[in-house]
Amino acid sequence: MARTSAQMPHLRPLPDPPGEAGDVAQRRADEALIVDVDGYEGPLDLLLTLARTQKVDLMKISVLHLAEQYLAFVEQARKLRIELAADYLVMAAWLAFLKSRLLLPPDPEAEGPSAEDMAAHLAFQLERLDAMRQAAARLMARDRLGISRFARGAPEAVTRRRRTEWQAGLIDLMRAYARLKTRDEFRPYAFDRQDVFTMEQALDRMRRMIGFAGDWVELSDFLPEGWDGGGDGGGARRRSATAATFAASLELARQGRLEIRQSDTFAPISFRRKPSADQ
Amino acid sequence: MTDLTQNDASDAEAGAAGPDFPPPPLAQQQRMVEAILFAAAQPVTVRDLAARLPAGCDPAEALAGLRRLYEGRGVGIERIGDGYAFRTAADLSFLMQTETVDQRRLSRAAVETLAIIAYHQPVTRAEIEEIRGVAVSRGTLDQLIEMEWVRVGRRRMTPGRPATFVVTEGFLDHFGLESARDLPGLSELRAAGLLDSRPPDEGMALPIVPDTDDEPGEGAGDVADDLFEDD
Amino acid sequence: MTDLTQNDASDAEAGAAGPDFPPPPLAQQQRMVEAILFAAAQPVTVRDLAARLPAGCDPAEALAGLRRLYEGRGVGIERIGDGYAFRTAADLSFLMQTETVDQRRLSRAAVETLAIIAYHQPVTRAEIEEIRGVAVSRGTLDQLIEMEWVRVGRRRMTPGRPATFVVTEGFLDHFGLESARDLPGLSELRAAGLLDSRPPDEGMALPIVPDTDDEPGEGAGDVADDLFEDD
Repeated sequence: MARTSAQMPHLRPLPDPPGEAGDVAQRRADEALIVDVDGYEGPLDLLLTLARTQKVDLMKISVLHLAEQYLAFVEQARKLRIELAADYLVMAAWLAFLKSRLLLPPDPEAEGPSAEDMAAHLAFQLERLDAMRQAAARLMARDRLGISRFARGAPEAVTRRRRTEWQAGLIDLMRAYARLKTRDEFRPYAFDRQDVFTMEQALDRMRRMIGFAGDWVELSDFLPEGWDGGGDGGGARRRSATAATFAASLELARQGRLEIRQSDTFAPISFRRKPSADQ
Repeated sequence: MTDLTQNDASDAEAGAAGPDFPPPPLAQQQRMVEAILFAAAQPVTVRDLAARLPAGCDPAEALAGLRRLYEGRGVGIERIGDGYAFRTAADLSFLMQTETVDQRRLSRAAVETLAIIAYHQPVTRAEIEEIRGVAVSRGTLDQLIEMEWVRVGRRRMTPGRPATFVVTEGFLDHFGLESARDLPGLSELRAAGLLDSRPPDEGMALPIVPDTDDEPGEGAGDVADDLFEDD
Repeated sequence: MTDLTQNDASDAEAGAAGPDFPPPPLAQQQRMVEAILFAAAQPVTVRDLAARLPAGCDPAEALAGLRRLYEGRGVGIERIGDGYAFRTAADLSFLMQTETVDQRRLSRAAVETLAIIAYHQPVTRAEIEEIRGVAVSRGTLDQLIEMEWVRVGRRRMTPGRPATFVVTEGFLDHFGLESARDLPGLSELRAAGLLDSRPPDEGMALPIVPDTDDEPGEGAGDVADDLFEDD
């Protein structure tokens, strides 16, 4: 340690207040503090108040003396049978520890921050809290809106006008017209239900496809795109297409145009063109 | 101006302190009236001003001077009932509006009706219904008229003298057509692949049923009321 | 003055019509900015102004001229964060008793917390607690958030990714600050090292116990619930 404690203001004890009168005043002040304990925002706030009684710049505070003041405060409170909140007692323990470390010669074996560092940090915290208090007071003393300065009392709201722009292109128009004019070309009872694959559709599809199926082809390969369970098809569409295709295959088998094979219960069903159907 | 302000500030304090002091100069009284009118939620009467200004002020004169000061500016002082208030200059009212554009798609009924009118104009309502196979709701036609894509043409010289509908210049403009004759024919539509083999979604029912898929129109209702008889 | 107005009025219409017309003259642009700022209770940014003025206008220049015009008057244009707003002159506050808004009384904890957030922003809850030496109750932060003086900033990129708190434009407006850099005494505090974030070393931190003296907040609870874990 290059510096002695005397060089560090926060470690230097303050001279005792001169004379008896000072003592009495001090004791009164301490008692007033204790009775008012509910008015403090925690131990740091109390420490700040105690520090101010040292009547020095916070930069030059004696932390050792402050620790003693605080411990005296707690002792006094105990005498007056005032119950202090836990955090005040925790702080007392911490300060008692700090005080002992400040008074004892530093232990070279000890780990963690030195007593001087702890004291310096406490002094810094007190100074910072004090600075923030002053900043808060200055802030609240500014020309505040609604107190010193005023906004427009009758603001004129911006009205929002809605304009609708219709989206329709020539192509929509022509499609609509084409749809209307070609309606009669379609089968009258075809109804477009999104997730139903009709037996007619399946028959139509199989009639076209079976011509190429000289070899065994599984039922699932006959399912049209979008109905084979991939993409948005989903289970319902796949089931509908499977049922329709199977029903259509029975019809084609009945007509003697198709052979159906299933190796086992629940095994895949395969179809092929009936060889004789070629002739 | 800066000098004035400094003088004014001290005068204001003097004025507020009591009637023993001379009233603040007129410029300062104007500042006061300006601030009071600005912050007030309601129009302020001269009487209110007198009650709030320091003793000895002449609010009517300060107000008159202030009104002149704001003449021709972006805001002005208007008399509203017994009171006065700041208001935006009337010619700038367009700044107090913001326009939001909603993009909306036409209903299927509207597109179909529009297409029929475009291809068959002049066309009567009955003819539209015959082609569509469903009744044309008044709302659909009203909407198209309101959009200024369709207008009422001449009456047909047939029994009942029904009104006909034709497309407008605005329609041609929107769809980039020089005339309605430029609309492609059916064979061209087929060649362009527009006649997909998908069967129509809607009921094939031939009997005319009320068209419910578009909401009743507003606004142009007067025109339509005048033109169409309900069944 | 009268001549000017007449010219301006026609220019305004031309300017509003579309970008093909030359922008209105500066005097007219000033009128427009004046009207927009006067009408608004909240600060308006130059960007907002540009969006509302006709194409080709220079709102920044119009604004600068207008600010000079209002210097020393009963109302003035204040810069608040990115925006500008008319506010009454502070020296006339004595006239404004009727307008004075009943301010919700802030607890000492709330005022201190607000100051700490303003001077140390962005600041985490743990840092606020370190500075005050007591736990920050949820009610205190909730109240400041509800008053729209404080908002949640970015998360700190440290273990636990704690949320930070910053002050809002509403805070600047309320306290008459152009930006958080204009906080009183900021540079002195910084020079004194009192705004450095000095995380205490292991064993140096003062004990912080939960603060029980302010009641749990309501209203902005959702924000806080979302951000903070209770111990």
